Amino acid sequence: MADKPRVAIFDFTGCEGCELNQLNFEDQLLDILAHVDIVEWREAMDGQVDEYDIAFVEGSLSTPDCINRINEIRRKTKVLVALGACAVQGGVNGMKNTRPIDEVRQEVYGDDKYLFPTLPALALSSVVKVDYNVRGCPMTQIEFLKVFTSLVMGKEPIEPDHSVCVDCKLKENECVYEKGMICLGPVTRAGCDAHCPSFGQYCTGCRGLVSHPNLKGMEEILVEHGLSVDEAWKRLELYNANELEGVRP
Amino acid sequence: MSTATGTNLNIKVKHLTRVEGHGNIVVNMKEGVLEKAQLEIVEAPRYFEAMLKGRSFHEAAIITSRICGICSLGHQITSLKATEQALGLEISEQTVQLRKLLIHGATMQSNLLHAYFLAAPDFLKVGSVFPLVETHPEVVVRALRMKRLANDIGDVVSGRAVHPITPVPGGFTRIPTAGELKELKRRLAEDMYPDLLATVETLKSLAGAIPQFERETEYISLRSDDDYAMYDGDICSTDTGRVPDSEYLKMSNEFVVPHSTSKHAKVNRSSFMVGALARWNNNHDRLGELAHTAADALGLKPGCCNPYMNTIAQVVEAAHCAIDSIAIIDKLLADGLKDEQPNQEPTKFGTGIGSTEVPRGILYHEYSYDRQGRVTAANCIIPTGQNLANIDDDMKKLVPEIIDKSKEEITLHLEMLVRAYDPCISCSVHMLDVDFIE
Amino acid sequence: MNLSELKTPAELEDLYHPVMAEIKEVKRLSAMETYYRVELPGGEDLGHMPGQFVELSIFGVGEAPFSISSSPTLKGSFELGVRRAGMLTDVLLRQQPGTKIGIRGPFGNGIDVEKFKGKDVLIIAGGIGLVPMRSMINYVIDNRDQFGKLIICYGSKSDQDLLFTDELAQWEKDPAIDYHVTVDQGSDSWQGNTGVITTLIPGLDLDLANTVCCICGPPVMYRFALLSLKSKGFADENIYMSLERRMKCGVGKCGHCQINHSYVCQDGPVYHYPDIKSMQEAL
Amino acid sequence: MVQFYLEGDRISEFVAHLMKQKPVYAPHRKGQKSFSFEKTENAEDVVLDYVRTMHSIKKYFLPPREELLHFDLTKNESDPVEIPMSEAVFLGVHSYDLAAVGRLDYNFTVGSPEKNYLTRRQNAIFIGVSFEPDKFHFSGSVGIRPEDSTGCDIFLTKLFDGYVLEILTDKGQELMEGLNLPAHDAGKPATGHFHQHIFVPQAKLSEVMEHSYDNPVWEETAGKCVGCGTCNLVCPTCYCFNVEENVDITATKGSRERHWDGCMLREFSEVAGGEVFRETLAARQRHRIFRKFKYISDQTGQPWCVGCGRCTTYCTAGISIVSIVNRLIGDYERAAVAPV
Ligand SMILES: Cc1cc2nc3c(=O)[nH]c(=O)nc-3n(C[C@H](O)[C@H](O)[C@H](O)COP(=O)(O)OP(=O)(O)OC[C@H]3O[C@@H](n4cnc5c(N)ncnc54)[C@H](O)[C@@H]3O)c2cc1C
Ligand code: SF4
Ligand code: SF4
Ligand code: SF4
Repeated sequence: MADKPRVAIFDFTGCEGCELNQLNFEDQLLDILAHVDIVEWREAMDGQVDEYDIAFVEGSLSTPDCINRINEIRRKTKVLVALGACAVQGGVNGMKNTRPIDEVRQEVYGDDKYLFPTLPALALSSVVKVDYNVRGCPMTQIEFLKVFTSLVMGKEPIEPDHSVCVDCKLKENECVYEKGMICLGPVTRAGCDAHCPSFGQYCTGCRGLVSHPNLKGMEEILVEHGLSVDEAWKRLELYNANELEGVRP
Repeated sequence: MSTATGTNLNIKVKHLTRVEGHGNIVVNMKEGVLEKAQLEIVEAPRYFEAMLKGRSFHEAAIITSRICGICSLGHQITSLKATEQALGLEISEQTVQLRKLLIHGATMQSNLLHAYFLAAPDFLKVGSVFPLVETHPEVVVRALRMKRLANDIGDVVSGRAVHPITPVPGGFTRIPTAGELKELKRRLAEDMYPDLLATVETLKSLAGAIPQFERETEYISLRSDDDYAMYDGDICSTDTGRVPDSEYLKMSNEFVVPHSTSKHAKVNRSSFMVGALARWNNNHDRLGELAHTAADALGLKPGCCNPYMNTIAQVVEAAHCAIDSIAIIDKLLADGLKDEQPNQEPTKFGTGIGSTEVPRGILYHEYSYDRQGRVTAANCIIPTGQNLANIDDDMKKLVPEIIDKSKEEITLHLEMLVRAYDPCISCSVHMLDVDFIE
Repeated sequence: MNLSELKTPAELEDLYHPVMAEIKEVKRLSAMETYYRVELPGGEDLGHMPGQFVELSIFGVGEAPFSISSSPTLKGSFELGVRRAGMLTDVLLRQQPGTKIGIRGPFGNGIDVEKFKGKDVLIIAGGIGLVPMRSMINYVIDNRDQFGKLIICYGSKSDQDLLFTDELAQWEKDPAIDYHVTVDQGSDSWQGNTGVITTLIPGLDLDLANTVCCICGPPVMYRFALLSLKSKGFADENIYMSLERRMKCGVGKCGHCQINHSYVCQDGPVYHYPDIKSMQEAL
Repeated sequence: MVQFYLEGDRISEFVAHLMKQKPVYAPHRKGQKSFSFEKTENAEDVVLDYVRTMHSIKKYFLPPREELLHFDLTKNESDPVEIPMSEAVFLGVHSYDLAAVGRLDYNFTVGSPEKNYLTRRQNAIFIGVSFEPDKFHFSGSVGIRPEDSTGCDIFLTKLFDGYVLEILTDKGQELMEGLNLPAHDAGKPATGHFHQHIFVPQAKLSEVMEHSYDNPVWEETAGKCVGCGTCNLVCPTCYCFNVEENVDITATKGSRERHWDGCMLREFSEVAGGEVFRETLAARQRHRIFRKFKYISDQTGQPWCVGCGRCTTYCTAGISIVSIVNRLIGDYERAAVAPV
């Protein structure tokens, strides 16, 4: 990578929490800025450019215009990093994909639904090649910093493929199952340092599934802990509707 | 090109920068007649209300928090209030105080982010905050320090400032420790206080850059008897006074317009305004000394109807939030922190409404639940949506008043106007008032 | 275990702290593989046996095991052959002579050359498997009088992927070496054998009772090479093989390289075939 | 040997007495239903009457995360990390956890002795405490009784009110200097019994395992197991680790860090090129159990499971190591008596 990589930041359909999280690196922001040239970032600055080394892209693709824009970004960038659950897996937006799109539009906009074209919410990788992922909802800050330093050093970031339980156990958190709650940590990809269980809340699966999840086993665990089968899969689908498409019995 | 005698004007700002979400400004004047002056919302709709359908009450706030990263805390708290009312979940005084503290943190962070990072570049005529790192390093470092502290309130009390973790129906999954709260208090007193004074000084020197423009407007915000209403209160209009929040639909009439994926709203006039300026106009009598000192220094007066002053009202509010946060922490510590578990045993399954002041104005959530505790109907009315009609009305009055200026200057004035509202466009595209009970 | 019998911990060496060695020479071997000659501080000898490996690290990037490709008879420096496989090897590829890298080792159980002495030596190397086997080949060449015939079977994906081509040419010319090479898919100019490495084995002229074989290559190769050797009547106890697993320590602690009860970094990487043939996870 | 009586309401005094001399690590309450070993700040916070902690005291000798070296990327140099000598008292240790420390001592001294572990481990002082087995403990089956004081410097046996305190070593004696406790003349009470048992001794287990490589239990367990790795991470005798590099945001400084890893994780047995040598959960489950009862045990004669019951307690899928082992024993014995 050239000395000061040119970085651009884009957003698609999402809540922009990931971008906000980048502005929330108060302690590191100045160091980050010292290592890169930020050349395009609509949420924080004016202006557009024609090419860049690294594009960080937030949000899922959900309109025809999105598809054109992401193709254009891919053409202009050397490295494309998906930021956050919406970009990596489709995120919560994917939940609407589990129901017929017309029904959903009808519910929200009634007879005016034809004013606003919409597609199923897609992960970036289902349209273009994504080089690296920063997972999480919002994107995990520690992971962003890891990916960022790797790119600055010119090495491949490692994407963890073990469960959140591992990190949770490394911190010796009380398992939320002990408190009578449920948790998706056992099949969710680590990298957040078990953030939610560390604060007593269950893991909602925002970082996506590990690469070879035993979903039947996970369903059994959830049912064992009081959920109905339908509810168990709904919980799993919160962030992973796209990954689970066709898997759910 | 518009000149002093200009009669034709065409402005299209595509994907307005330094606002949250995607919007275009479109102005058309033909032979002196203003044909169009509007903010088009082109953010892709996300259909949250439909996503909520059939979901467990445990998940409602997790999902609605994702409507918007900037306002995630506001959505979460509002959602929890609606769920708790619908399910008859009592919450403790400690929970209320912790939520108020969180709202202060989120309001400070959002208001300061807007003032320093999104609005200030306009006052200094630069394209973003990044050049300021070179030219005004101490201001940037101060802004980062203030934002960090505001965010730390969220990190400590709710686990994370963006998409908070610990607030759940009935309480919190983790209570902060006394030591953590004491440290926050120390930093609020030792760092935030002087930084706020310095912020007022900095803004005072830039006040000349704030356009003079006035338009008489209906202002709507929450109002309560005992404090500067943020967490709770009646809905209060400068035109018609107070009504309980059960009448929120009347106070936020929504309708679909073709130029916006977000719905618009009106009550007594063609439009109304919510947000910091509305809160100031309704509740300035509830503010303490520091906030009033800041308001005086920055020329913010009760009954102000210059929308550009919204940014100033935000800074005044930040001062209030900092001081009140200290008071809340003192109260929590004096009462002794209790390791309470959230109360999640529903006593009924019905409909509930939550209304909260979030940085951009009043936010309403309403849910109905079935006997399994699953959402059967949901409605969220978002402040930016409530402001959109007002922005269009402002533009219609503003453009003829400044038509003598160059096109660039007109454009800048319009962009600054929209930014002054601190619009949150991702939020605004998720409204609905449709029941989907099967 | 009684701890008090041990040296006091202060006297123990820090197992995880590398010495800084200098890359002296870098050569491109093929599209994917690169050769490095590395010198320890003061030109000290590594003191390894054929088949052993070192843990190589670049600070901030990582550490991984690499077989030592040079024979112990090479003095003053040692050689490596590295295939680009991921993060560390990718960064290694960009290093120039003069760069310092971290080295720990030598580690592992190398080839027990005593068992090969006085016998014919059959080397079967697939792809990158030539890198460790080259250490043995050169050891035999440099100690000609101690060994019988040297038979080399080398297979590669294509002729472009052949490693150490200069040396291959010498081995081919050397009347004392029975050298065979094959490629899975040859280019137009390739005139040698094509086909997988196992096609070379049936034609070998072997003194079965007096030949010892050492195999190294990609995991799939082992099963087929063994079958061919068997059908040729080769006895299990004359077969040795080098295995590969991920390793995080190289000193028998991290558990990654464990195959059933055996640690590859301790008992291997070179195994006597009868010891592992019943271990299902080995091959 | 002299026994003393540590009265219930003098426990805090006893803890405070220890704290005056050395740092004390002891069980504390954690969360709603859990316990964990923590550095004691207030003598009153120590809970001697606990069921089990999630992590054993292993975490002090082999920390969950540990820096192996620091490096400076601008100079391409590294420094070894200072490892503090452990002059500490581990109070309230159950017999199985101390037995587990013995197992780790073996792993970290066999072959190349490891400075990091041994430095931390060397000067530890142990005060054991008896325990009441719950539904998951089964250490009795692997020869470790609740009242076992092996390896302890002082041992506490639970009475109705308070503890019988026995001083077992000179180090223990030194620690007690200055605290006067009354002698205890009566005998020690019997400890409770286990609710779970493995039905054959280790010597026979090795033989059982020998014949269980292809038992269907692995596949059956794999159906429920979600491969989360919890069982490895809570086990007091698991010692596998992974190593990763951390680099600061300015890419100038960093450290090489190791953290606990586990053979139940798919990544664990992956090699360059992406091949995984224990691809199926069944193979990984077998490897885990064999590591506890066969692989190392064949060399040392001891099971590498100390019967703490943690893996079963914390497994969200409810997989029980005792059930698996007894199933293997049952299948083996049935096969042995069945006519050929
Ligand atoms: C005894 C021995 C001798 C060897 N000799 C040689 C030799 O002579 N020449 C040679 O080229 N190679 C040799 N190897 C193989 C070499 O060690 C690997 O190719 C090396 O580890 C690659 O390192 P890397 O960092 O470049 O690749 P890695 O980044 O390790 O990538 C390899 C694969 O592992 C995955 N991966 C990486 N890190 C992790 C992680 N922490 N968790 C999970 N998955 C991960 C990657 O996704 C990738 O698929 C030998 C191996 C052994 C055991
Ligand atoms: S809380 Fe969740 S992530 Fe943590 S160990 Fe339990 S199941 Fe795993
Ligand atoms: S804890 Fe249970 S589910 Fe997790 S890997 Fe171990 S056996 Fe499988
Ligand atoms: S295998 Fe299970 S029961 Fe045995 S020592 Fe490990 S965690 Fe305890």
